[in-house]
Formats: sequence, C-alpha cells, structure tokens
Amino acid sequence: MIKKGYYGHWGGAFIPEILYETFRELNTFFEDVKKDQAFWNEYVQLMSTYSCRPTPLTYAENLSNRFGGARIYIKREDLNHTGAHKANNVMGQGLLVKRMGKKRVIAETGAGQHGVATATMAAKFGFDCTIYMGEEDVQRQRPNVFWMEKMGATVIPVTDGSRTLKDAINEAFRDWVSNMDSTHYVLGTVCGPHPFPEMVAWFQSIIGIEAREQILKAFGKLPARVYACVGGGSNALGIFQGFMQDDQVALVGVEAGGKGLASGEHAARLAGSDASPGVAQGYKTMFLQNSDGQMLDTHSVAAGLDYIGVSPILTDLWEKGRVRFAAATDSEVMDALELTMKKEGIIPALESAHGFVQAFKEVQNLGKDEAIIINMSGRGDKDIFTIANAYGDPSWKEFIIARAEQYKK
Amino acid sequence: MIKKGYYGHWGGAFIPEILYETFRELNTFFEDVKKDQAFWNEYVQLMSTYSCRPTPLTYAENLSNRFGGARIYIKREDLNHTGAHKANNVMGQGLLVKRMGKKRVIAETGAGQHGVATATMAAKFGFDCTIYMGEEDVQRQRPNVFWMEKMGATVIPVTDGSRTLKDAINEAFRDWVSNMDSTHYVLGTVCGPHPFPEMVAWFQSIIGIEAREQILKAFGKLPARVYACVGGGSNALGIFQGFMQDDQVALVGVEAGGKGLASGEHAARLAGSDASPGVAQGYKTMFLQNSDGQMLDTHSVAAGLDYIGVSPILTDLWEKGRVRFAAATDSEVMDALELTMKKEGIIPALESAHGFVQAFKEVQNLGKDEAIIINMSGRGDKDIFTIANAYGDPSWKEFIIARAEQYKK
Amino acid sequence: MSTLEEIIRTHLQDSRILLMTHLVLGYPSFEVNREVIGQMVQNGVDLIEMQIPFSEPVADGPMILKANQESIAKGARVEECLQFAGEITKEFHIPFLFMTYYNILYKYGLEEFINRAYDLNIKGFIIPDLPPEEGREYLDLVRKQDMAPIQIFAPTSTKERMQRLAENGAGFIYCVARRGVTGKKTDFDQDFNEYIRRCRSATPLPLAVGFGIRSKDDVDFLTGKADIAVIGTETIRLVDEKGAAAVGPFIAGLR
Amino acid sequence: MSTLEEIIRTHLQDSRILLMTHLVLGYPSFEVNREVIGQMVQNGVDLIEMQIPFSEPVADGPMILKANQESIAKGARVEECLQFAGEITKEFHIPFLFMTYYNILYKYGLEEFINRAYDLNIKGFIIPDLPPEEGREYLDLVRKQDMAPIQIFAPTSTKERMQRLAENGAGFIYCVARRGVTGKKTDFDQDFNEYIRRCRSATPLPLAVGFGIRSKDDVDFLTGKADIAVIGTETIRLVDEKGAAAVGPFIAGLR
Ligand SMILES: Cc1ncc(COP(=O)(O)O)c(C=O)c1O
Ligand SMILES: Cc1ncc(COP(=O)(O)O)c(C=O)c1O
Repeated sequence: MIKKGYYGHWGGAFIPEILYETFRELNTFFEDVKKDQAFWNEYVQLMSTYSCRPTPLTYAENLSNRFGGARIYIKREDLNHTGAHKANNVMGQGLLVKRMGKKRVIAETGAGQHGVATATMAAKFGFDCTIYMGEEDVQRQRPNVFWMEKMGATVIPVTDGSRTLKDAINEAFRDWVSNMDSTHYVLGTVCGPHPFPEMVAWFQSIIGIEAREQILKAFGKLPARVYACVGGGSNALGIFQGFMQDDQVALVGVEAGGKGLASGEHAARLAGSDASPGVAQGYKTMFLQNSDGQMLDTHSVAAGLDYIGVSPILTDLWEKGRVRFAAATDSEVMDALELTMKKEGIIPALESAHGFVQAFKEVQNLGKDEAIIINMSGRGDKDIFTIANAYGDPSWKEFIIARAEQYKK
Repeated sequence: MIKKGYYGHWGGAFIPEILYETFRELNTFFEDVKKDQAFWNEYVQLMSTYSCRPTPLTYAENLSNRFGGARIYIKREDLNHTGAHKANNVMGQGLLVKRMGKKRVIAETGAGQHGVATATMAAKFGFDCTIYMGEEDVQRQRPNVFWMEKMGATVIPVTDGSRTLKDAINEAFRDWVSNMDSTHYVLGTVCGPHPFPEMVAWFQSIIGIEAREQILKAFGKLPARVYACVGGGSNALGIFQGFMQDDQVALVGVEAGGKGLASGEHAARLAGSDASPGVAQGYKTMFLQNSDGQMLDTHSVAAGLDYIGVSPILTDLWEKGRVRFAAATDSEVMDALELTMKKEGIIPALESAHGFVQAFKEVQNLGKDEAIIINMSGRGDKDIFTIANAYGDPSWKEFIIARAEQYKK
Repeated sequence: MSTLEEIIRTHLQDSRILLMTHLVLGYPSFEVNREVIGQMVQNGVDLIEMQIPFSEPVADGPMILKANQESIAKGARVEECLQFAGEITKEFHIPFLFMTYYNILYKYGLEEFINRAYDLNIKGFIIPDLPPEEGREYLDLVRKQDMAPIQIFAPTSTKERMQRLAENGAGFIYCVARRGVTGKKTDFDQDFNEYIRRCRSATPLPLAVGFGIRSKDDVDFLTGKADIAVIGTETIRLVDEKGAAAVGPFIAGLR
Repeated sequence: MSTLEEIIRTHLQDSRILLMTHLVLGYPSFEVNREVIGQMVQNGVDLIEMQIPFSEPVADGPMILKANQESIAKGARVEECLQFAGEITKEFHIPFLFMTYYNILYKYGLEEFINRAYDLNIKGFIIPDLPPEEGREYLDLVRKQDMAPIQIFAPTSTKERMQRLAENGAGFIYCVARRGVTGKKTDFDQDFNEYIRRCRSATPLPLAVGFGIRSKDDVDFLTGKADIAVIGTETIRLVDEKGAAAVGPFIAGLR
C-alpha cells in the first residue's frame, strides 16, 4: 500500500513502523482530496482570498534591455502572504489537516520562512503549533522566531547535530512519532517520505499552472527556459510542472554553489559531483554525504538552500535529462541581487537570487523573440540581517550597535 | 487656473511663486490623464503585473467569531509590492512623471514606507531618486534606509525642526523649488497643495473600487461600516471612495491617539479637539498647532500616522458628517495587533492596526447579518524594530546585543 | 500709488539703488534684533523686512530656517513680535514690512492681523506662500489700509503671470533672483539680465531683487537694473559669526 | 527456524526472560565498548545489539542521538565498527546484532554489507527506517545467509500489519513499548498488556520489548508476557555517569 511514491529510482517512504498507520491514513486522505475537485477549488479560493493568488508575472524590462537577449519575466511568489511560495504548500496542508480532524501541527524550519508560514496557517486554522528550528538558525533568524511566537507558535531550538535544517527535520519526526494521533507534520518541501514529495508538489503546482497561462497571455508563446532555485525543490517543481509536457521549454534548477563547488562549502547536490545516492530523512535521493553514508555539513548564504538532500522527483528529472542543474556562488548571488534591486525595484530572497544568477548568465544567448521566466520564490526584505551583513553595510552595523547600547541600559 | 482643489473650506494651493509654472504644468498633465481611459488602464495593468492587484479581501472568520457581531473582512493592501498601499500612489505618479518627461523624483518619508515605494518606482522607471527623511526617522528606520539605498536612491537625513515627517516634507519642497525643471515631487499622501490631494486620492481609489466589487461578491451586500487608519489619509480615502455614494455605509477614520487624547502626545486632528484650522505645507486643513499657528510635536507608536495635518478632503467629509473619526491609543494598537496575529496569522502594520482597534470596539454592536471592512494599509513585518521594541521582547534585545558584539569585533 | 511706493520713489531720487535688509524676529534675541536694526538704519538701509518666525518656513534655506526654529524654541510668540515691531517703528523712521508665512496671519485672524499691523505702522507684507489666487481677501484688506501686499516674481514666471501678479501687488515687486531657497549664492549672468528685463517690462512698480546678494559687487551689478537690492541671509550669518556690531560696517560697504 | 531463533528458544528453556542490551559503537570509545560488552556478557546478557552510528538517527531519542553524533565526531568509521564487531564476536559467544539506519548498508553496498556481517558472525539486523515494503532485496539477502532481519511492532500496528511484518521477520520481533523515541520512561499499564497480547497473537516468533526499560521492576513486569527485555538508553546513561564498571552490577540486578 505504501509502496508507491517512487520517481525512477528515487523516493520511497523509509519510515519507522510506529508511523506506518499515520502514513496510511495520510495517504488515504491525500488520495481522496487529489480526486476531489472541490478540494482543489477550496484551495485555490483560499489562496486567492487569504494570499494573493494568482501572483503576478512581471516583465522585467530594464533587466531585459540590460542583457539584450530574451525577455525576462519574473513569477512573483514574493507577493504571497508571508512573503514566499511556502504559503502554497502550508495552506494546502492546512486544509488537509482540517479534513483529517487533527488539532496540532509541527514543522521544521531553516531560514524560518516555512516556520512563519506554518505558524500563520496554524493561527488561521486554529491549530496548536510547534516549530523545530536549529539553534544556530534561531540565533541567526531571530525576527522570524519573534513572528512565529507572536502568532502563537512554540519555537523549539534544536541543539543536536549541526543545529540546522536537517536536525530540525529529525527532531520534528521525533515529535511526530510521539504525537501522531493529534498531530500532522507539515513538511516544508518536496522531500521526505511519500506522500510528501507528491503532496507538496501538487500544492506548489499552482505556480506553474498560473505561470503558463500568464506567459501565453503576456508573451504569446511559451518561454524558452524556466529558472528556479532549488533547496528541497518545492518552488522549482511548482513552476516546472506547468511546462513539464512542453519539451521545447528548458527547465533549469539552480543550487547553492556557496563558496564554489571546488571548496566543498556548498549545497550543490545535482549540479556538482559531491553528492551520491543515499537514504535519509525517510527517502532516497542524491545526498551530500561521505563515503560511510554520514551526511556532510553544507553551506550557503541562503539558509533555505542549505540542505543535504533534494527532491526525489527532481533527481529523477535530472537523471532523465528533463531538468538541467547549475549552481550559483554566494558572491554571484549578491551581485545578481544588487542588480535586480537597482534595475527593477524588486528584492529577491537570497534563495531566489540563485535563479536570477543563472538566468543572467544565459539570457544573452537567446534571441529577442524568446522569453524566459525566473521563479522569484520569495522576497528578500525579510533577510535584512543576512543581506545587510553580507554586504557589510557600515551604517547597518552602527545602527545595530546603537540599538544594543539602548537595550543595555 | 490654480484656484481649484477646494473641498468645502479646505485645500487650496499655497505655493511659492517659483513653483507656479510647475504646478500649472502638473495640473495640465493631471487633467489630461484623468480624462484618458488609456492612462487608467495602463495604471491598472501595471499594478496587476508589478504589484499584486486586485489585492484580496480576506474574511477574518476567527476574529468575527471571537467578537460575535458583524463579519469582519480585511482589505489586504499589505500584499502590494513593497508591503503597503503606498505603492498605488507611487506607481501612478511614476506613470505621470514618464508622461511629463521628467527624469528625477524626490519624496519625503516618515516611517520609510513611502520612501521605499518611491525608490522602488524610481528603479523600475529608471529615474534618479532622492528621499528626504527626518534624521530621527533615519535612526529609527535604518532597514528602510538600507533598502532605499540598495535600490539606488539617495537618502538625505533632515536635521531641521523636529527631524521627522513634516520637516522632510519642507525639505523636499526646498529641493523642488531648486530643481523643478528636471524633478517631480512624489508627495506620499492626500495632502499638500492641489492637485496632490486629488491626484493621490485618484490613484488610491483603486482600493475602494476593488473592495466594493469584492464585498458584494463575497458577502452579497454592502458593508455596514468601513474602517481605515488616517495619517495623511490616503489609504482611508482610497477605500472610502468606493462607498462614498452608499449612504448606508458608515465610513470611519482612525487617528493616532498616542498616549491618550488628554495627554497631548498624540496625532489626532479630527478625532480630538486639539487641532484648529490652519495653512501649512501648501494647503488648508485642521492642524495640530498652538495659538500662534506654530505646528506642534505629535506622537504615535506608528510613524506613518505621526503627522500634524490631514487630508483637506477628509476634513471636508468630517465637517459634512460623511466620515466619522475616532482615535486609537498606542497600547490599544499593540493589543489589537497581537490579537490579529494570533487569530488570523496576519500582521498589520502599526498604522493599519489603528483601524482594527476601532473596528473591534464596534463590531459586536452590529448584527451577524452585517459585514464590516477594515483596510489593512500595510504589513507589520517591516516594523520588527518598532514592534519587538514596543512589546519589550527580551530575546529580541539579546539578539540585537549579541549581533552588536559581533560587529564591534 | 501706495504710500510705500511713494516713499521708495522719493528715495530713488537720491540713490541709484536702495537697500532692503531682513531679519528674523527673536533671533538670536529681540535685543540683538534692536541693535541690528539700529546699525542698519544708521548705515543707510532704506527698508527692512521683519520676519515673524514660523515653524514650517518652506521657502527659506537652512540659515533662515534655523533662525525661525531657534526663535520659536526660545519662546518667541507672535504677540511679542508685534509689540516689538511697534517699538521699532516708533524708534526708526524707515518703512518696515512684515515677512512671514500665511498661517501666522490666518491663525491670528486675517483682518485683525492686518489692522494690527496697520496700527503698528507696518507698510507692507511679504507672504511667500500666498499666491494671489489664494489671497483675495488678504489683498483687499491690505490695500484697503493703503499697505502694500508685495508680490513675488520668479525666474519661472511668464510675462503674463508677472502682469497678473503686478496687478495684485503694490509698493514694489520682489524678484526672486534664481531657483531655490534663500541663502545660496546667485550667479548674475546673461539669463538673469534677460529675466530682469522681463520683470521690468511686466510692471511699472519698483523692482527689488533678492536671494543670494552678499557683496558690493552684487549690489553694483544690480544698480541700474533693479531699484532695490535685498540682503537676507548674509546679515544673519554676520551676526551669528561676528555679532551685531559687524552689521553697520558691512552695510556701509555695500554701496 | 533461523539460527537466532533457535538460540533464543534454547536460552528460554533456562530463563523465563532473556536480556538484550544495546550500545553505540565508538561511544564513548571502542575500548569502553569492549569493556562494557565484557561486563554485559559476564553478568548474563543474552543478546547484544551494536549500533553503527549514523548522522541522522531519527528514531532515537536525545541520549542515543548524542552518542551517535559524538562517535562520528570523534572519527568512528563504518569500517572500524565492522572490524571491532569481528573482534567482539570472536571474544564473546552470545548472539550479536547490528542496529543501524538503512543508509549505512545502502552506501556500503547492500549485498556487500550483509555478506560482511555474515563473515563477522553477526546474527541479525535491526534497521528502524527500513519497512518491509522498502526492504525486499534486503530481506532476501539477509535470509539467504540465515541471518535475522528483525521486524518491529509498534503500538500503532494493527493485527494485519503485525502478521505482515512477522512474515518478513525472523529471529524475534522487536516490540516498541510505546509511542515516541528511545530514552523516555514507559508506563506499563493496561494498554500495554492489551498491546502485547495482540503481538503474541500475530506471530509465533519470540517477542522482545524495548523502549524505556530501566529497572528490575520493568523486567519483572515483562516476565511471562515477553521473551526478551531490551535495555537501551539506560546502560549508556550509566556508562556516562558512572563508567563501564557500573554496567555489570546493574545487569546482574535486573533479573
Ligand atoms: C524564499 C525561499 N526560496 C526557496 C527556498 C528553498 O526551498 P524549495 O527548494 O523547496 O523551494 C526557501 C526555503 O526556505 C525559501 O524560503
Ligand atoms: C502602512 C501605512 N498605513 C498608513 C499610513 C498613513 O498614511 P495615509 O493616511 O496617507 O494612508 C502609512 C504612512 O506611512 C503607512 O505606511
């Protein structure tokens, strides 16, 4: 019954026995809603009244002129409520939880984006909510912790392992195996055991459905290429699904190149050669692991891409050649971000800016009669602490120091 | 020719002679575009591809149940690009500047919201951009300054007077009288000399047009009351215009009650009795001024409401009894904000939360078969420094102090 | 012809160019104001504009802005300014004008203010934020008392606009020398000559030129082109830097 | 019947309940592991599961999690664990099992790993993240070598599910005593009795009960209900707090 959820060699559901029934139930409910057009309609309705769907497709005229190649369109997931595509998945799972009659949700979070989205959903649906977040991320992303708490969630700092995203996932599983009767685990990306990859991809497919319609209307034909950053892969799969059947549309996933693929300090699973097949966190995919199968520490300026695994669905599409992968380094990301702010008045999240990097590298090779779409998965203004930091902005530092002096009094 | 722009006794264009021609030209262009359906269409198109219009109307089910009176709907201006209704006005003026062929824009900003919106618009349209901001606000709102600069704007701290919004306006005028040939002054609210009140109100009317359609669709009839916070008055007028002709719809503007109307530390012009008729910053309205006609210092937890004057259009509607005014104190605002976050997963800007306060006070007196709309002018997550501060959050303080220690190294 | 214009025309028979100076009441103090005015009158200033401070002086540059704000911050009230003006017009026998922003009049009560000024022997008003379109009542009331509602020309004003303004004005026309606010230097160049010719052809009223006049060279340049040279920010700067006593020699050296 | 089950059944003729203990290889060191195992065997432990550390031990609680991570952090490698296991099975003559997560086998090469374990005289495997649906190949390979792929029952497992699992298992069934992860206390109550009855009726295989067993009382409670009591976290805690020498007396006192 559970033996589904494979994409080529990848995926599966490597779960402890204690969760077997929970997954059986989850699969049953998910299979039901998938067939239920009314559920999807309710989801679309919710996203269009509580969030801002359809999110716009913005023509980036200045950037297009600057590079002089294909027209650049930007899919604006940053305009979602809570500022990123994460809202799509979370609100969808929220509706499912309501159906299942559960009263509590838990989630892992890295950058805090998925945590904020989940806390938001929980407030909206009246669920209890606990968020697991690596202690190091709690330190780095205090503003997000503040908002989660204000929305009524309990944020638990995870002090094990590397104290980042993967450890938060493990800890959320540990909570779940204790509280599965009352609790649903809202996984944040297209990873983890089946049915999560399929389920998250399904909710995120709303991006691609809209984008396809929008580009046809705005540009009159399909784009030559679609770019998206890839952490777990949810925003990428979200938009890619809209063009999967269109062989003429190249799909490009951009991973975190960190300090460079040669440095070892990155999170490139499919773009680099450091990853190998493995099974962890409940699924089989390409992991950044050592020869023993122990997971490695990863690095990226973008916390949301800083993860050891990647969606089994994407790994399959990579293997089959349908999705091409590239990596963007931290410093390329800061440059692309700067250019996009200056030229378009748009602030991509550090994660999203990875997609922009690769698009900028390639767009000039395409004709003026072509278009490309970049999926802007989220907005960067939530990242002020990281971005101002990364630019080493001196006035920002002075501001923080002055504020601290006030607080010390 | 200029002798227009009066609303009852209020309004006018009290401008220095040097700007006479500039205003004549501006009036001519504005009159032209007002008649030009294509201009409005271009505006709506821009707002629907670059920002997220129509912004949703969200049914706040949990809040409605909690109060047990009328249904509460929230108009979601927070989902605009840059996070507030300010985008509407700014993008509209941007299109006008393009028509006028000018190459530079200037603006005042208090909280920084209008400054960020203007810097964004300037980046998008390729204009040079200078933002005037009271020195005290620059200190308080460093994140916004950071983003403005990153989008290519020059931010000039204003060190005169009370170093806040009104001084920034004066300074912007001083720039304009020097550079009117190249420069348009993008005033941020429905104040200032004619045609600004009319023009800003026109661009903001998009809120009310949408809201009226949306509530009829969602609720089947008109709302009993519409609530909006009032700084200069642009978001309020924006939504009120949609219901102006509907006498059965009560329109309620909520001003900053600060530390209480009796304390003198507030910014209530029309809700309190401290204001009197006056002429300043180019227009006639009710000002918070002393018996000599000198403007007073105002106070609000919400920088965007912390202003001495108010739209002449609103003053007229107040005088005529069409719009009712109330004030919300700082502490009521923090409570309403907290409740809204917890119950709906929505974070209103401190400004917007003023509207929520009054709505919460009144909603239980209305029947369950009625609806009200609250205009949520902006999102609060941009205000982390103010909000975390106002709640005195200890972990936030620790976070800032720790960060400062890193920066000192 | 208004009384103010008559006085000006009389002076112009002896002098190729008149001098008008400016000060901000209560800055740095009323006592210093009095001393400065004494120095000015003794050294040949022909007219003085006394600015009643306002908290939002939009048309003024940093120096005068600061003077406005400090005067108010030190507690100067409008009533005090008016009483002081009364003492001054009794003591010194040149024409005095009030310069201020409209809200000061409006809040006081327009008619009351104008009548009070008349009683104080004030000869006219310069209100930079009150164009004639907004000032109908003001214009009528001021002229009814034979005082001068000084109108302002700007380099951006068209000939038609100038004519329109002049019709509403009396006493003289205040020609703003350039774009911008008070207190910055002005380049008196070809454009300026063309501008002043335009002003002259638009009205028979005497022309005062202000904004950026700082030196004998500037006054010499204006002589023969304008009737009155207006020294504004420069004396405030002088008093700030060298004290009231420096004003006399400075004025004496201008002509 | 698998060799492991045979050994267990033989022991059960002398003992009303067997004891299985657990340790994490390389934590706190291989030397201490060796000493602890010695203590265990000398004091009557019947089976030992040796956990090969993994960086993401999802099914384990804080104590064992930390042991996994510290072992890896100190440099323990899989090869080292295997060699050590070989030495241990030579020295001590009770059945040893490998407990670990699937990725350790997968990355090593499933067949290679199983064959190597066979060569090391390992009697079975406990792999908590490998349900039979995902473990077809593993099950076949393990059973081909007459080793035991231990299956896990949980309180959430239905009778049908238990039967299904048992069909795939050998040696014994590991019955997880309660929801949650390793290391917390278990309340052995009415629900537990009902659960263990359900386990018993689903399979003829011997039943081991683990998760939260800490004391002679717990073991006594299980006696007559289950065949094997599993002591996990408790000995790790003991070694942490009192050193390896404390293990012997603790074990001796359990039965
Ligand atoms: C803005 C944004 N983009 C992208 C990601 C990466 O996740 P995914 O690859 O699942 O879209 C994150 C994760 O936190 C994110 O916050
Ligand atoms: C979010 C928000 N709401 C309201 C206001 C007040 O302005 P207005 O009354 O013109 O809408 C501001 C001004 O900065 C603002 O930022």
